Amino acid sequence: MTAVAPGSTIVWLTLAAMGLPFAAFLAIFFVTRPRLLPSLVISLACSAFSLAVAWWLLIHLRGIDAPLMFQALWMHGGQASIGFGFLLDPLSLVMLAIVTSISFLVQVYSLGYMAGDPGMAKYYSFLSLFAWSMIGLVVASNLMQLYIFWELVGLSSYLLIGFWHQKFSASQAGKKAFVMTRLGDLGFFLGIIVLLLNLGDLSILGLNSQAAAKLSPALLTASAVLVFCGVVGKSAQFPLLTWLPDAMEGPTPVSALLHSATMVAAGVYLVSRLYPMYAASADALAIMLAIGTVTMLLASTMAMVARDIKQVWAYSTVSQLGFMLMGLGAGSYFAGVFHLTTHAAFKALLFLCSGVFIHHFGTNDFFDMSRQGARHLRIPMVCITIAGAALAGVFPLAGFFSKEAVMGSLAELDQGIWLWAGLLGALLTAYYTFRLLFVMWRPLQPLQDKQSNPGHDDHQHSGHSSFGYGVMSAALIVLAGFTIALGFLGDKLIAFLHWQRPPQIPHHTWLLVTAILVVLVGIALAWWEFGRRGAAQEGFLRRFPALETLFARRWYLDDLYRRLTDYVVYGVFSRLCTLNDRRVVDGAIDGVCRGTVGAGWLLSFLQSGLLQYNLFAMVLVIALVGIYFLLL
Amino acid sequence: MSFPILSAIMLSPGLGLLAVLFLPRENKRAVRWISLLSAGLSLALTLYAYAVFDTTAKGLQFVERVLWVKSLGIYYFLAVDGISLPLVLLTSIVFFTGVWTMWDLEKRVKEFFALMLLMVLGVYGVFMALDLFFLFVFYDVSLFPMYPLIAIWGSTRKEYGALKLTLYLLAGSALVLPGILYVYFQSGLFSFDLMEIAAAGLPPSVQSLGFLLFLFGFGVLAGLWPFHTWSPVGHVAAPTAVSMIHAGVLMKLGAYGVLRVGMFLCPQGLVEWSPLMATLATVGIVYGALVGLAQTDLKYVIGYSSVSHMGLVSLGLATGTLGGVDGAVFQMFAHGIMTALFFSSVGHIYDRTHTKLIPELGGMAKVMPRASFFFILAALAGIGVPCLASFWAELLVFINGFQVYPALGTAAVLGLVVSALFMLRVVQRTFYGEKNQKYAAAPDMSAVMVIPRALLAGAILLFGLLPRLMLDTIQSGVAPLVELFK
Amino acid sequence: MSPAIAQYIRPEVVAYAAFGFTLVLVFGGALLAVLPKNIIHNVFGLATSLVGVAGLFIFLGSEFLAMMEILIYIGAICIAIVFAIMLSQPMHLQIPKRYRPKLIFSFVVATSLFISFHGIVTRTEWEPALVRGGDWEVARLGRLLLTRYELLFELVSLVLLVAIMGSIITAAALGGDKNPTGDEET
Amino acid sequence: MDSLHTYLFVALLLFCIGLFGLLQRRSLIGMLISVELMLNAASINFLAFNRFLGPDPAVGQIMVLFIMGIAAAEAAIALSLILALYRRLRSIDIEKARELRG
Amino acid sequence: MIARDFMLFLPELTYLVAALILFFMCLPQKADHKAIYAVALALAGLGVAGALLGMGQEGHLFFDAYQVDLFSQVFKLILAVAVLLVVGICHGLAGVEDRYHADFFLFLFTCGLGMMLMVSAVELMTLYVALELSSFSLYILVPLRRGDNLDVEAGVKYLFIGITASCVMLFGMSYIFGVSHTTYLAGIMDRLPLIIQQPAAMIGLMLTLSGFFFKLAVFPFHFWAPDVYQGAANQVAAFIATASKAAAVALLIRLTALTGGTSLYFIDVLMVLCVASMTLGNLVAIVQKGIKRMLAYSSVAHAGYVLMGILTMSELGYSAAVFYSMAYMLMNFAAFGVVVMVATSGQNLAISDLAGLHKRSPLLALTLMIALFSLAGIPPTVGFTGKFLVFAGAMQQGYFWLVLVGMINATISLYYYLMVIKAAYLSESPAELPPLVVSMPLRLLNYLLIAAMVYFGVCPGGFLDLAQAAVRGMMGGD
Repeated sequence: MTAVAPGSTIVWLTLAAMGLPFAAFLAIFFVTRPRLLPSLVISLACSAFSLAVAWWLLIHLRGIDAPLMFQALWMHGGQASIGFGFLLDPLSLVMLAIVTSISFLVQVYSLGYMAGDPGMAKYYSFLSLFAWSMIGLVVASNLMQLYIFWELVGLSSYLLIGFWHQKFSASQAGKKAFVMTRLGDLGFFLGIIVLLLNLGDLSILGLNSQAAAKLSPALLTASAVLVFCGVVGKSAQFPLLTWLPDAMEGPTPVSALLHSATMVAAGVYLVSRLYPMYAASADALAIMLAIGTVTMLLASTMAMVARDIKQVWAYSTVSQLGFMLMGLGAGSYFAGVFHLTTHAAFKALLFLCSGVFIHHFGTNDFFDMSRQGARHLRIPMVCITIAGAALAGVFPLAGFFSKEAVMGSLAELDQGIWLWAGLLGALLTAYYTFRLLFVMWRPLQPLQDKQSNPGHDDHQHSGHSSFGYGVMSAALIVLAGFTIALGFLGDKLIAFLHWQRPPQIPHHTWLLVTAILVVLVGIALAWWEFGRRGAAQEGFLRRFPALETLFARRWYLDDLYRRLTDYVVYGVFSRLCTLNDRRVVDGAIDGVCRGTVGAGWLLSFLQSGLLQYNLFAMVLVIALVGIYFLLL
Repeated sequence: MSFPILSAIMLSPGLGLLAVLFLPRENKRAVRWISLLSAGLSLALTLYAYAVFDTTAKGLQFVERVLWVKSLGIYYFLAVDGISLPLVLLTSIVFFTGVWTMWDLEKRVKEFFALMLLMVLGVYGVFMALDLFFLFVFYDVSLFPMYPLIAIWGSTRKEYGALKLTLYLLAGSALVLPGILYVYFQSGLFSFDLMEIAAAGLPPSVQSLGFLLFLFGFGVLAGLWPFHTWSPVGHVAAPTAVSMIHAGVLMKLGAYGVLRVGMFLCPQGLVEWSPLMATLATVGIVYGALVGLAQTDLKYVIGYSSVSHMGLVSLGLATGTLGGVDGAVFQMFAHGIMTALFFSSVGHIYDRTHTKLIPELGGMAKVMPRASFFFILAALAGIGVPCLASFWAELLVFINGFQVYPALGTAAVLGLVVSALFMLRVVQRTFYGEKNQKYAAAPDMSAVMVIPRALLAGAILLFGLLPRLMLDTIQSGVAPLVELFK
Repeated sequence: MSPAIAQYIRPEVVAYAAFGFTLVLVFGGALLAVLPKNIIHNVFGLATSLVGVAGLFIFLGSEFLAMMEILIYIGAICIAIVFAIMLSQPMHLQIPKRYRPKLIFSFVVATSLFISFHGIVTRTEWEPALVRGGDWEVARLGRLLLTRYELLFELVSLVLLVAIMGSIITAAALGGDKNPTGDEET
Repeated sequence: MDSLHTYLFVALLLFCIGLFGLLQRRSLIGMLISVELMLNAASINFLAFNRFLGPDPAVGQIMVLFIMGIAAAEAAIALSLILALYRRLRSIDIEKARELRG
Repeated sequence: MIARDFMLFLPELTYLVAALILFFMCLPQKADHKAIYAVALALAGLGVAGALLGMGQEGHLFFDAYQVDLFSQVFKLILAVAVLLVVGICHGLAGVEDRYHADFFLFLFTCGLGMMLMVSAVELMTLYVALELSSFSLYILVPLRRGDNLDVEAGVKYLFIGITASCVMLFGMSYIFGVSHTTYLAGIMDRLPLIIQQPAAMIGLMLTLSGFFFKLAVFPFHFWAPDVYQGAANQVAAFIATASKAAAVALLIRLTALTGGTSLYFIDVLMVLCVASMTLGNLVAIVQKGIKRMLAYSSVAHAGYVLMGILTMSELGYSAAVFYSMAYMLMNFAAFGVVVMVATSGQNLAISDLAGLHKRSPLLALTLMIALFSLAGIPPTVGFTGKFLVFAGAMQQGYFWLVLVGMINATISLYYYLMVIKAAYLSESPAELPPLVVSMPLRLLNYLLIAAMVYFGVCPGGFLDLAQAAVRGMMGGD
């Protein structure tokens, strides 16, 4: 598909939408940081502008039949020349709209949430930085640009997760997120290099149209898998999934923004972006499917035992990302993207609602919240229920339709096991979501004193203003609207994504019924254990302590990594290298020096003060010279 | 001949030196001002030269060539091309900021600035001279002031560090000088003019030995593994501005020497020895990062990160490809600025808290946000965050390294993760977390002292966002060079 | 003197005998100069050896030099040494013991030098000059000393002057006012 | 008696005897005596070459003459220094003079 | 004719007259030190003037026993400057017995005269006698020291090593006479190609060289150097370390040039001596405590470097050696000058005694630092350029390993020079010592030395051309 050069209006508007958040970051960080109000204004204005442009583009270009591409030379060195520009096609337009919307909403919401925090201006500057990198990632016209913004997203996430850096766990979590995604990016980067060296062109359109033809199948699979490594890192897939739950140390809006709707979705977005290339390699798709499935199941089990509300949503995010990848891996481009879209809406909503609770009650434990009377906060309570239901896949909410699309694609596969895994995942999702909802709605015993909250979120809860609450609620309501509405836009989306020529999507009525049944079973189980009057609010897993521990310890993945870093990286490699440096390398040098001085000391005894021994030496040398001349 | 701008750049620290020498030692203020002025003058001239440099023309520009010693064929031959000009710019920036950073120095001010001016004079000379004799002279001139500079004004184990550094580096130049003479006589031209020798070409066997001599001779200063151990020790011992110039500029002299003398004169030697060079470079990259993980002294960490980053430079050079050498040169620049920023931040912290041990610090981001910001920015540049200057350099090096040596390239990319791990670990332990109450009242940088750091940070950002500002220049110099390796 | 003996006293036999006697003087004297511990014996040995050398000079055709040898060496140097001994080594001082390794080592070194140089001397093909003059007159020596070797002549006198001045300063005056360590012990 | 080699041998032997004395005598005067022997060896050499090979009989003789002069000067300075040392150390044993070393 | 000969012999005559004048100044019982100093300084200045006037003169004197050419005149200039410099720092002469100041200067001048005669002499016996003249003067200068008992010991050791070396040399000369039938260098040079394969010729030449090895303190003829430097007065040590080295270099060049570089075995021996000297000198210098002893060992090492230039037997190598001896004279003198000026009462200095020098006299500390860096061969000083040239000479002949060893040695030497710099610049003196007062002329002298060391380091062209012309004349002239 050949690209079309966009008109100058679109170029300037898009570039402005891309650049303004960065300008906002610079302006706030370096100039207006000490003063809150201008900072907020700048940040929100830029964000709003990007939002407007994104939606205008989406609407304006809704009927395009060829991608619009603009590119300028950013850097060149050797055979690598890297462009900077944008590629507007249905996928990027949709994603742009999602990113700018969520980003804007989170900024609005944060007005309430972060009110009173001393670092609020800095926080907004980081949000702007994040928005910039995410927009750049979404519209990137080539893979290298995408990678660059991908890394910047990682950076902003590092900054935002560790925003309350005086808290050890927060800075630790930020570091962990950065390093683990970096590990994945390693593969991504190598993949890019392989592609660059073999194709000489990294433009996304070029990759999609030529990679399959120009690369040998093995090379194609290799590069696809390498690039997928980046996805594994950023979208927190197995085995690099453990950073995401820890990343909830950041402020809750950040969690909503980064770790549900946008940043982690970038991985899925990348796969969608290069979907034609992936589609050409069956092996790559199979790997994707397998990893997605494993991740989804693992994360679901983890979510079943979590008590921290954000942790639950974090696990569910991981699980849903796995689900999206399953859809993509099963061969359905649309399913993955659709689930990505709906998930963005309801997951953001879930986090933002949770944020209200956390903000209000100063705790992350939803049992605790419930006891403190969470259900009296009506708007968040309703919204969280809607979002939860959407997550669980309750008809007719957004999640239901997108999940259905994924299930449908799974059902098309030869092996049934993927579908069964998907259904199991749906069951578990319904169970843990409603476990949380039932607990929230039905407190076991109300608690009065607030002493028992062991200092989560130790920032000052001074901003219990009605303004803050109002702002937050507004954001929630908008998102709830999306959650309800998006599901019905599936047909529009499929047409748009496929350039108005949607493929025929097979419908399986039995699957529909089964899926609904599965969800109902999950909900019922959750009701039995948590929702019904007099329920002990203890999961059935309590009876299998081994399993419960396994899930709670995240399948010991974290321990594995910690041991790996502690014992292998630090304990063996680093230690050995350090010892080598001190003892062997440096030791050799010092040894040479000491040897030299020692030799000097020894030789100084030649000068014994005894004249005749010196004369010996003289005569001896003369004699030796004589012998040498004699022997010639 | 037009205005000899290169001589002017080089001699402005020389003038400063003379002026400082004749000032009474009590007049510290005048000494500082003169140093800063001469630094500023050279910076301004360099910026001008950079601006008027024609990136489309290949070859040397601003040539000044005078026969110096007829009987030996020594020329006073100054010129820059796309390779040396960025490094001259680097020197000017780091020098200027370094002088500014040391404004508060009170101990033996006159001698300090005199030595620093002398050292910088040498550095300029190395980057500009295209005559082997003068190149070597300037090379050593830039090295030996390190000894007093570290030994007098340094800190931790300063005498040991100074001695080790000086001896080690001059041992390196003990290989360079035979190499220069070897090449001089083997070429049969009786001229020390680098361009003439290169144009005439050397026999392959000569190139092989010559390249090895230059590689290890200059490589010591470039921190080539396993000849790197002087660098952390020296950096730890040195005072702030000296660390800045040393890690920021002087280590580049080594890499520049390998490039300008070794690779330029002995291209066949590079072709022959590049696997060795690439292997050592890669080991250095990973090894430096791994050792950096275990350090508890801030300056040690930076020292080892320098080893790692200079490994990247060597790897880029070893590829012998356009992109790789581009990347290597850019990395020299980027690393120079970055390390200077590192050391100037650490210097401030050390001045105020009198410790640079990571376990003793903590929460510094709250105590001194400005210093912390600069350190963190440098750390981010160090781990290759995009849109900061060193990213592009690393990118190019990795691409070309991977292309030429896939296994080594992969290992080098792995080093990137380790370096992220250790940089972030340092940032977390030092700047985040609970603050140590002992240093809670330590003052942050004053606004005046922010300026030099901001200059460095600005350079990192500027060239990170607009890499072509530098890469176009570099490429104009590298492109003719890599033709030799074909 | 009986004819039986007289028939052996042919000129060449006499010459050989005389040459042998000279060699005995030279080496006997040299060994006497080097080996005994008593310094007076050494001087005596030196004098003997020098007389032998003077004899060799006669064999080599230069009676003048033989005379100068006796005059300068025995007449001046040996006497000076005797004076020095009298000034410096009163008999009450103990003669130091020899140190055996040193003895052996010097013997080895001297012998190896001898062997190697002997080899060199025998290996070398000594060629006489193409044109050889035969003027052994002392008068020619005098002429040459004042013409070709004028500079040398002046120089040697300068050297002697310096040596004498130096000796005066060093021996006569030096150390007289200093506090010798030996005195502190006694 | 009439061969160059005899004289060269004699001279060399004398030189080596002198050398042996120089190396092993502890008494400075003994060493000086040995040096005189060595100088004489050189003289014999000069005169022998003069006798058997040289172009002009006068040259070798003049050499020997100058050697004698130098030897005299040398002896004078040496003896005076030995006496000076004796004043300081009350000994002319060279092994006693070993303040300077290292 | 007479006038021309007079001009040819001008520098030597100046010295002769100077010696005569000083001889008369020795005679009065009570002498005015200042007057003696002034006279000596003036005479030394005249000597330099004479040497300068003698530059460019060419000719033969004394029936060809004495040759005046550019080569000899360059060295005479170096010697005259060295004498002037040494006399320059003899102000006060605290290290020498009061009675003997005039004698001191007398012997200084006779020694200088001997050396000047030596560099022009082209006849073996003249050479020998001139060498003895300078040696005897030095044997007397060494024990002239005031104070401790080391001087006589040093003098005796110097003397005995010296006369051993001269005996050996004489013995060698006799062999040369035997094979070449002449004592004139020109005659020897004509005949040498025929006889160079004769072992006696080679050993004769080798033994003859050893006399100059002794002067230059090449291993194994160096043993006197540390003792004499330590035992002699500082000024005397400075003189021995500068002037006599230059003369020895001149003669070594002249004598090795005789072979025309035809005997490789000869070069082998020189190479071994060169490496041994460098290595031993540098290694032992590391462990020295006294600064003069350290400088003595460093002079052994420098003898090795000079030898490297000489053993190339090429024009470049020889001119490098000439340059090096000039350089060595300058930088070593600068170092000794500082020692003399710091040791105000003429005492021996330990390296640690320099502590706090940068406070007591920044100028002296600076001079010392530059001198030591120059000795270590760090650019842009003259020492570096000298080393560079010497190494270039060796490399031209393909002695790659020799150059490498030389550079490694230079690095080792840096270690102990840095130790001294450390003492002067870093260490604080234990007791608060008063600042050193350096008089204006001496300050000027220091500035001049610094300037000269840097000037000849950066712009070696002029002197190098001179040295090359001299060497070319010397090699091709005969």
